[in-house]
Parts: sequence; C-alpha cells; structure tokens
Amino acid sequence: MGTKFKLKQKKQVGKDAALALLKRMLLIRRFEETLARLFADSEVKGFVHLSIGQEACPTGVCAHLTNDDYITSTHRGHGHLIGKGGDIKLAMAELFGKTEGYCKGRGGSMHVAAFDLGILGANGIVGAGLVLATGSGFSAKYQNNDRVTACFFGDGASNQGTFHEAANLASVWKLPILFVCENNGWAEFSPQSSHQKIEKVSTRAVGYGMPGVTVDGDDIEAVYSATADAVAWIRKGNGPILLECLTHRWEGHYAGDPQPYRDQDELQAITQHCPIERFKKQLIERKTITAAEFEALSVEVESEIGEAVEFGRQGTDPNPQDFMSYIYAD
Amino acid sequence: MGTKFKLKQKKQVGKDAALALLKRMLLIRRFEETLARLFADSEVKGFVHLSIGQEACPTGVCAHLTNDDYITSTHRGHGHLIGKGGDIKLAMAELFGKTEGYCKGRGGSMHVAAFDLGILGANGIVGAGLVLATGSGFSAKYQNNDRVTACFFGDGASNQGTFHEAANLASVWKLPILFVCENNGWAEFSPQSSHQKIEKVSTRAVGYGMPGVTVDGDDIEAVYSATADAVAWIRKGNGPILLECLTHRWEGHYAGDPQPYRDQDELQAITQHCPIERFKKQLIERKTITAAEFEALSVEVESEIGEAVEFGRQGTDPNPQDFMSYIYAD
Amino acid sequence: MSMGFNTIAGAISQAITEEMRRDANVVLIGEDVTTGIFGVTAGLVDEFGTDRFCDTPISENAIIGCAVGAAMTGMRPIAEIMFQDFLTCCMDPIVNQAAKMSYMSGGTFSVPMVVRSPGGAGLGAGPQHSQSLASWFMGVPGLKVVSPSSPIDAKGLLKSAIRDNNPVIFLENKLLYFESGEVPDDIDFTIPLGQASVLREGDDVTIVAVSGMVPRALRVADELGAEGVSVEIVDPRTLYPLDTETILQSVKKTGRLVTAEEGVMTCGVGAELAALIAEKAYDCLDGPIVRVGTPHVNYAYNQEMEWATIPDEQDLVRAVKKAIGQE
Amino acid sequence: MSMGFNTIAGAISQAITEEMRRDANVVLIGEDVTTGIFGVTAGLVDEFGTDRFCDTPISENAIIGCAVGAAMTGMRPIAEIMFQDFLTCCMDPIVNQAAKMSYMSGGTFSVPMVVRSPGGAGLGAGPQHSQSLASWFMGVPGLKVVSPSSPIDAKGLLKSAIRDNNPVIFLENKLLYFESGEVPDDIDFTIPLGQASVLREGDDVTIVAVSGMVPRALRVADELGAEGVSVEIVDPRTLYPLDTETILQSVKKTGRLVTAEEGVMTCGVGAELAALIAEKAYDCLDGPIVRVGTPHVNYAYNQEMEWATIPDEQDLVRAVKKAIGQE
Ligand SMILES: Cc1ncc(C[n+]2csc(CCOP(=O)(O)OP(=O)(O)O)c2C)c(N)n1
Ligand SMILES: Cc1ncc(C[n+]2csc(CCOP(=O)(O)OP(=O)(O)O)c2C)c(N)n1
Ligand SMILES: [Mg+2]
Ligand SMILES: [Mg+2]
Repeated sequence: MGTKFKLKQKKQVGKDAALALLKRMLLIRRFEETLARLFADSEVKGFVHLSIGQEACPTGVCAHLTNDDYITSTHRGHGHLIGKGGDIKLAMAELFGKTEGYCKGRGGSMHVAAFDLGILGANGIVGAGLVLATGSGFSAKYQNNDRVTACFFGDGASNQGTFHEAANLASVWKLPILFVCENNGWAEFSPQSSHQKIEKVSTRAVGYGMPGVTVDGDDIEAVYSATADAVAWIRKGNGPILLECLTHRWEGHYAGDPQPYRDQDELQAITQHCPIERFKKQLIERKTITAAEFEALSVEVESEIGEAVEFGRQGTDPNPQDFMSYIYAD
Repeated sequence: MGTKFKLKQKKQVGKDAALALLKRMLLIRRFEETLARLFADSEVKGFVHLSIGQEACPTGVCAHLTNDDYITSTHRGHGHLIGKGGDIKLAMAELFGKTEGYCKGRGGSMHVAAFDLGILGANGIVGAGLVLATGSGFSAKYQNNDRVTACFFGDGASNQGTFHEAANLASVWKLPILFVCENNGWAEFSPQSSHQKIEKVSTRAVGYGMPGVTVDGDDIEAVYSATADAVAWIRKGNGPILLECLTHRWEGHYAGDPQPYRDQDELQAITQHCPIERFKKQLIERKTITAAEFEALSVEVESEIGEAVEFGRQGTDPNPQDFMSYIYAD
Repeated sequence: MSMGFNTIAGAISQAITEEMRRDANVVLIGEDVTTGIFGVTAGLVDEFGTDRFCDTPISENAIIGCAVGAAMTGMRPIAEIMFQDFLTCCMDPIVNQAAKMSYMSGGTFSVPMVVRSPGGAGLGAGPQHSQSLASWFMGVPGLKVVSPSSPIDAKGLLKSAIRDNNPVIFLENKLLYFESGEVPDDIDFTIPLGQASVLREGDDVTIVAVSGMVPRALRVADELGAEGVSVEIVDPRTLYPLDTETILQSVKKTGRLVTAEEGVMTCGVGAELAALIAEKAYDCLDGPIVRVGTPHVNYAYNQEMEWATIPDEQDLVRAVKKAIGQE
Repeated sequence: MSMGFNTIAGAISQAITEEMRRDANVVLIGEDVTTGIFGVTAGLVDEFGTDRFCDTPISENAIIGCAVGAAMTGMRPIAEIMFQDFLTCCMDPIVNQAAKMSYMSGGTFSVPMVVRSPGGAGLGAGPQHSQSLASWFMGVPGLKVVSPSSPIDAKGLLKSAIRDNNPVIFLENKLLYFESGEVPDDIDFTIPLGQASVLREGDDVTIVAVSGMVPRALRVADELGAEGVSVEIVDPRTLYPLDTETILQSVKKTGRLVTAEEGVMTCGVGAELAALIAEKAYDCLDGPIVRVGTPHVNYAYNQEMEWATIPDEQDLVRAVKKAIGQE
C-alpha cells in the first residue's frame, strides 16, 4: 500500500515566506471586511459568505501550489481565490457584477472561477466541489503531470454523500488530491456537535484507507508545514490525503446574518484565535519581522484593496440583454 | 456517550433455534434455486438477483426481529424477505407477476415489500434502502416504541453517498438501526478491491462515531450471536451499529450472468463456505440434530417450495389495462 | 369565516402549526429549519420541540429518504429543501422512492409526505440558487405538485398537502414570501388539491399564470383592461393533478391562451398547458398560444441581467398582444 | 461512403473506439463499463487500457462530478450511467455543475463531456429500471440532448457529441440496442447535432417520433399508407437544440401533428413540440395536436401490464386518426 504518511514537526518559516503569507492573509481579511461594508451599503448584492478569521487555511495550503495546480472551492470562496493568487481587482469586479470580473458578472460571489489559475470555481452547492476535484485529479493522473488538486470543503459539507463518494473514488484511483476540511465548527446555524458525532472530520479518512490529519487551522505555520508534507507525498503518486484545519468563523454564516444562535461570550473572545495577529506576534517576538514591516504591509494591502474596489466600482455593466452568451460554448 | 458496544463470545444455539435457522436458510436456498430454473425457462422475467450462498446473514439477523421491526432491503432481496418471515407463496406469486403477489405483480423481484411484516421493500436503486431506513428509525424513536430497523446493503452500496448520509444521520440522531453490510466481495462484475481501498466495510463506522463489527457471514451462529448483542444494545436506545457479514456470492450478479470475470477455481471451491452445510455438519457433530432430522426438514421445505411455485403459477394475471391503480393512494 | 391578515411565509407557518397541533404524526425535518434561511418556520420549535422539529446535517438525500421511510411507517413528515436547486441532490428518493412506492408495493404502502422548497430568481443569488423546477415533478407519476401564489392559497393548500396520502411537492417562491393578504383563522379551512382558481374574469384572452407570475399577470390585466383588452386570469395552484376542466373552460370562452411561469419554458408548465389546449380545445383557438417564461438561459448574478431574464409584465403584455393578433 | 452493417450497440462501440483513437483526451468512466450490463462497451478496454476505460465504484455523483472536473481540465470524458433511472442519483453535477459551468464562469471554462445512459421499458425490469427522462434535460439550459433511433444516427451523433464543447446527454434505448442497419465506416463521418431527419415523406399528417417510437411510427406509416393516409415521419434526433425549422416545415405542409415519445407525456417532449407548433404554426393546423407517450403511470413488472403502458402502434394509429379527424 505504499509509504505511510506521517506529519512531521511543524517548521518555522523564514522572513520572505512569512511576509508573503502575512500579506496573503491580510489581503483576504481586508477584502472581506471591505466586502462586508459594500454589502451593508447595498453596493454588492446576493449571498455573500465571508472568510474572516479563516485566512490561514487557504493561505497556508495554496502557498504550496503553483498556477498549474487546481483548487475546488465552496460558497465561502473568496479566501481560496485570493489564496491561490487570484487578482483581487477581477474578484472585486465580479462582486460588483461587472464585465471585467472573473466571470463577467454572471457568477458572482458563489461562483468565482479562474481558468488560468486552476481555480475550478466557488460553488453554491455544498459538497459539489468534492466530486469535481476527482475530475481534475483524474486529469492530472491521466496526463501524468504532477499537478495536485486542493479540494476545500467545510465540516458541514463532510456530511454530504459527495464527500464520501469523492474520498472513496480518489483513494481507489490514487488521485493526487489534498482534501482540505476547513472545520469552523458551524454549518450555517448548526454547531458541529449537532451535525456529526465525531470531533475530528479527519477521523473519516480511515474509512477510505487514506491518511487523515488535523492541525490548528488558525496557526498558519501549522497549516503551511502540514501542507508541505502532504503535497510532497501526494506529488509522489501516493494518492489523496485528508487534511483538517480547525478554525473559527468570526462572522455570521452570510454577510448580514445577526447570529442570534451563537454564544455571545464566545463571539466576544473569538479574535483571540486571529491567525494574523498570532502570526504577527510570533514573527515580531522571533524578530523575523519588525512591527514597522507589518505596518508597511498593511498599508500596501490597504491600498491594493482600495484600488480593487475602485476598479470594481468603475467596471462596465454587462448589457442586460446579453444573457444568452456563455450558456453554450462554441 | 453511553455504553460501549462489545461483541461477546459467539454462542451455540439450542435445538429448536437451530432447526428454525436451518429451515429458514433452506427455504431461501431452495427458493432461489427454483427461481433460477424458472428464470432459465422464461417462466419468470425481468432482472433477478439470487441470494444463494448468502443465506446465513438475513436468517441470522432477522431471527432477532419481530413482525413489528423493520427491514430495508436491496435488489438482492428475496433472502431478506424470507428471512423476515415473508410468505414464499406470495413472494413466488409476485415473481410470476400475479395479483396474489406481495405487490400485485407491479413490483416484481426488485421491489417485493410486505407492510404487515415491516418489510419496506427490496429496492432497485443501490443504496436507496439506506436512507429509507433512517425514516423507519425516526418513526420508532419518535413513537418511542422499541422497534429496530435492520438495513441490509452490499459492499458495493457502501460506496454510495446514501450510505454516508444515512450512517451520519442515524448516529447523530441515535436512531435504532442495525446497518447490515452483506459483504460478498463483489459489486456486479467488480471485485471489492477495485471499488474500495479498505478490507472491512465496518472500518467506516468510526467515521460516524458508531460501533462497527465484522463477522463470518457464512457462520450462522456468528451472525445470530452478534445480532443478538447488537439488537439488544440498539433497543436500549444506544443508537445504530454497523454489522458486516463476510459472505460469498455463488452465482452470477443476476440470474443468467455467466461470470466470465470470475476466477473459475475460486468458483469451484465456493461451496466450501456453504452456511447450510457448515451448520448442519456442526449440529450433527454436536448431536444437536440428527441427519434424519435434517432430511425431514429438507423434504418439508421442498414441498413448501413446490406449493409456492404452484400457487404462483396458478395465480391471477392482473388486467393489463388496470395500470392506473396504485399510482396514487386515496 | 374569521379572517386574519398575513404574509405567505406567515400563512405557511400557520398551516404547519395547525397541522402539527392536530396530528402528532406531523413532523418537520430539514437543514436549519428551527431558524430558517428565510425565517419561514423560525420559532416553531419552541412549541413542538426538537423531536418533531428537526435540524438535519447537510444531507439532502437522507432528509428525503428519512421522510419517505417515516411516511411508510406511520408518520406525516414535512421535509424542507432549502432551495429548489438543491432538489437535484435528492431526486432519487423523491422520484424513485416516494413517487413509486405506492405503485411498486401494489398499494400496500403509502407515502404521505410533503417536500417544501422555495424557488424563483430575483435575489442576485446566481445560477445555482434561483431555479424553478416544477415541470420535472409534474412529469413524475405518483407525485402531486402544488405551487401557491397567495397567503390564503398557501395556507389552504399546504394543509391539504399535509393531510394527503401521497407525496406532495410544495413549491414556494422566495419573492412571494412577504406578499400579504387575508387568511382564514379557521383551523378546518383547507383548499382541495387539484382545483384551479379564476382570479379575474375576462373575455379576450386567458392567462394561466403560476406562482411568482400571478401578481405580475394581475397587474398586466389591469393595465390591459384600461386599454380595452379583457383578460381572464387562471391560477392552477395545483400543477399535478391539473384542473384541466377550469383551464379548458376558460380558453374555450376566450379563444386565446398565454401561459406564464417563471421557470425555463422548454418542456415546462406552459408546454404542458399548450399541449392540453392544442389537443382538447384546438377548434376553439382564435390565435397562437404564447408562452411566457425564462428563455433557455440561466440567471445571472448581475441583477440587471437577472431581471432581463426573469419574465415580467412587459413580456406578458407582448405575449397577450401576440395572442390576440395585435403584434 | 463505404458502409458496414451493425447494431446500435455496435455503432456506439465503433463511435467510441474511433474517437478514442482520434483523441487521447477521450476517456470512458462508469460502473462496470469494461464488461457492460448490456455489453455495449465490452472488450474496448483491451485496446485502451484501464487508464482510459475505467470501472468506477457505485457512486453516480462522483462519476459525473469526475467527468465534469476532468472536462474542465482538458479531457473529453464520456460518463456512463447504467440506467436513466439512476440519473436521479447525479442530477446536481449534471444540472448545477456541468450545465451551468460555462455560464457561471463567464465562458472561461467549458465542459466537453458526454453522459451516455439507456432508457426505455419492455424488459420487465420494473418501475425503477424503465424510465425515459429526456424532457428533464431538455429543460436545462447548458445541456444538449441527443436521442438516436438507428445505428447510423447513433454513430454519427455520438461522434459529434464527443467532439462538442458542451455537456451532451446521450440517451440510448435498451430495446433498440440490437436493431441493425447500415453504418458508414468512414472515421470522419459525423452527423451534426441539432438536425432532424425526415425519415419518410407524407402529406396528411406529421409524426414527430423519438427514440424507441421511431420504428413503431415507421410501421404505422406503412400500415396507414395502405389505407391511403400519407404519413410524414420526422425524427428530431437531437432534442436540444431542437431542429424547429424542419419540424415547423413538415407541420406547415401536413397541417396535422402527432408526437410520439416513450416517456411520460406530462411536460414531456411532445408537450414541447405541441407548444412550438401552437405558437409558431397555429394558423396552419387543420386538426388537434395529439400526443402519444406513456400516460401518467409507472411501468409494471408484470410484462403484459408493462406493454399495455408502453405506447405502441395501436396508440399511434388511434392518435393519427384523431389528428386527421377520423375518430
Ligand atoms: C446542497 C446544498 N445544501 C444546502 C446549502 C445551503 N448551505 C450553504 S452553506 C451551508 C453550510 C455549509 O457548512 P460548511 O460546509 O461547514 O461550510 P461553512 O459555511 O462553515 O464554511 C449550507 C447548509 C447549499 N448551498 N447546498
Ligand atoms: C443507483 C444504482 N446504481 C447502479 C445500479 C446497478 N447495480 C445493481 S446491483 C449492483 C451491484 C451492487 O453491489 P452490492 O451492493 O455489493 O450488492 P450485491 O449485488 O453484491 O448483493 C449495481 C451496480 C443500481 N441498481 N442502482
Ligand atoms: Mg463549517
Ligand atoms: Mg456485493
């Protein structure tokens, strides 16, 4: 049955990598915060699910992927897109419903996709990305390239039949897939304890003869380090791995959700898990970076976000009568 | 999380129970052998899946169920029906497509169902019975009676999304369900090793926080004994259990399947697993029964089968124009 | 009959409450139903408890399968599927299990259950959260299909659906949830399945309008009435079994038919209505049958584009003019 | 064009073989496809190997999902779903993923894949193994739907479907598999999607017949021809996009339309055809449009009852007589 996968000791990252990871997380955070405002102001419409608090997982995972690798995403997909190197201008334009957007305004938040970056799309159907991932995994294996697919999904999605079918197929066919469960403890308004009788989703891996590991998903170095090991193992042709990242959803299920169902004390304290603050503090303590460097990064990100918003806002509205385009490919 | 389930030592059964189990297994065996002939002679039509070689599992499991308990079944459903106490006359009439049949000739082999016996139907859709079982489990729990649902399914079905969703829901809601996997090592023409990367389907139980055990499914006492323990545990309100019975499919996937894909030597030797012969031999060695008693039982079964065939054959053909009936309930 | 005033959402909540009080076998299961994305059933759990009002994992197949099995064993479950688009995740238990169980078992089992699910576009929710899929279910023998357009119909029909011994697909419309109107308080008030309602009488043309298209058709009837075109509006309310009598009668009277549905037209509700008339009232037709509905496209996220796709008053006016030869 | 003689099953196998030789990105996945319940693709694995010809676990959702993902990343997968009834187990990846991906991504992704699946009753296989579900897919924007009735069409259309850049639902018919006829050997032979074929010309009435109903309609045309009724037979072959031109032309000529499909009629193929004509050729109609198909019922296991349900030559004759006013 090939090599056994074992998670190695978490490694500390060097300065360049640290700054890159920090920047990516900050981009996600500010993108989402900005979006929350734009949504509240009715500048952005539809159903918008924010990744605030969950930045470490897409950032740490995608850091080990190239543009040739694939990801499948979820309804909560902005973090994955940005993590995988998505252009926040095109993403913002999409959220404004503009022609310049990744999907020319047709897809919106729940469907952002980017062909060149191997981003097979956010998905409005919980669990659908799991089976799509077996397809990009199949392609890579068949074409004998070393592309990996990172398949993001939530704790809630892990109860869909598609999770099971995808995990089983991937393991039988030894597909190069990293199944990444972002376990934020909630599926909409339902806590994990009410939707599954296991604590770790990674427990399920054993049912597919697949390695399964759980890491602190708010610790960017833990995610980064685990993914490094996992992706290397997968690229060697050993088959899929299930990596669970324990994380926290700071906001409501969707932008505008007042979360009456959540414990207010817990919510108050939730920022203590902040993957950005935690990492920043460690880096400064370790003297890997300085507070000033972090500030500079923040400013840089702030300005990029500002540009993206302007780019989106100023984008071209598609001609409403053009709704027949793209239904069929030529 | 309540009591832990542990399989106790296998127990030997007494004479009365032994004879009852033997008879039930013989009924299934002869019913299926007869059907194979009737099918070859084109007296019975459609798709017919035989349970020859797999008699111990439905027999041993259903021995612990009353008429009030429920079962859900599969495309390979005759054994489950007979195991649960189904009337072979009505079953045979159904296979002849007659009005006297369990489903008045509408359902046939893949849909036999019996309301009074809590048999929620054979099922032509692989994996569908698994989700139906959560419903009868829900009813029992809600109505606070102690009815158990035995949900039969195959190794192949354990790869359907429905398996996953049903197992998870049952465990979260602590439903009184015994999931019975009849692992005969084949899904149609595909061996188990080609459709899942685990040896024991019961391994999957852990992913639902549910006990899972595997027994020799051709050893009727092993099945009987394990079910006794499991059903008792479930009736106490502890939630579902996954019981896997390792068994052998002697015949093709369906009646008429020449099985070119199977190893001929293995097929030659397959009768060594015969649950009836094995049990009979043990019982005679132990002096629980005599060879003559077994002979008498065989004769009795033979004659019941003969009667059932005649009953079926002589049944009333439904009026073909009556096809509107039963589409809707009143 | 004593009357209250309520929204469609409120009327649905009332119907569920009354039926759950009346019959202990009525239970409701679905994802986050105790809260509700649209809040339709929010709060009801307080009265009925989590044994009868059950949030499920995200497992649409198991939700419907559970309802089918429960219905076969004495319960009357209501299963909620959060968006009609997600019905694609549980077609087997609906189509091959619930719908066929009575038949397959020769009538020994029945499956008294309701599947509630909201459809319709207009929220900028994109292609996977906006579909109206009524016609799929109309074509499945063994199912009944209901699609109310007013609070009173929603309440009366849902109560009948819950009491019906067959699986009923109860299709709601997101944009209609907060339309309000009079609703009887009488707990015995029901509306039988299979009866259309003539919402407005007219002589020149019949519009058979469904769900979200009903208010739009009513507005158009006013508008055209002012121009001297007398429009009759029929709301089938139940899509299967269809009240063909009422529809035929209306078209025989007016000689013209426009069908109006929000879903994609291809093989849709309007196609069935057109075929019905082209077969049974062909000789009474004085003009072409014109369908209004979503053309063969998806709903965009961009809201202006989305609204350009959704059939509206303009489309209806154009269709009526075509039907009466005033193009 | 050099011709061979083959069954529909054989023609399908040929089409797959030729396209797999032509394009290394064409792969076939499905349950037991290397053997095949109907043997259609049996043996092909010997040439193409198990990397391209893949037996899957019983996981319809993953089969289609895998095909979609593979199609998005450069492959041209053919996915087989063993019976059309099992399409209920994978509606989401077909309807919400494959069909909408091009649109949702603003045209950046395309999904060039084929879903092959046999339908049709007549084998005593019971209610869950006999359905014909074409109309569901016709109503899903983004999908193309093909339904051949002869070996030559099966081959030519399947090759076009494989080369098409959109998801194509390719619906086969179990009873037709062993019908035989001439099939071109030329590996470049294809039949474009979206072109109907006029199988027989006639003046009095048009029968638009689909899949298994085509041979039945042809027999009826002979029979009625002998009685002096001249029947034109049109096989749309592709159900979406429908060749409305050819169909309209035929009905404008004959003035009468009978539709013939094997599936349930409610919201079916015939409904769409009737609506098309009632809108676009209303003024050319000289009689009612009559639909032939399965009434609103299931297929029984009992074979006589099953055959009483399946639309046959008698039903067609009755329909034609009604359409031409000879009831
Ligand atoms: C098939 C389907 N069912 C239900 C929904 C509604 N829904 C959207 S997100 C969500 C919760 C998902 O939870 P999880 O997978 O944990 O992801 P998270 O939202 O926590 O990121 C639900 C139920 C859906 N979009 N698709
Ligand atoms: C949804 C669905 N997919 C595929 C089939 C075709 N099929 C019927 S039985 C079978 C194999 C089932 O294998 P298993 O569950 O191990 O049961 P066994 O036949 O071994 O008893 C398959 C693929 C089906 N009936 N339903
Ligand atoms: Mg979650
Ligand atoms: Mg098996």
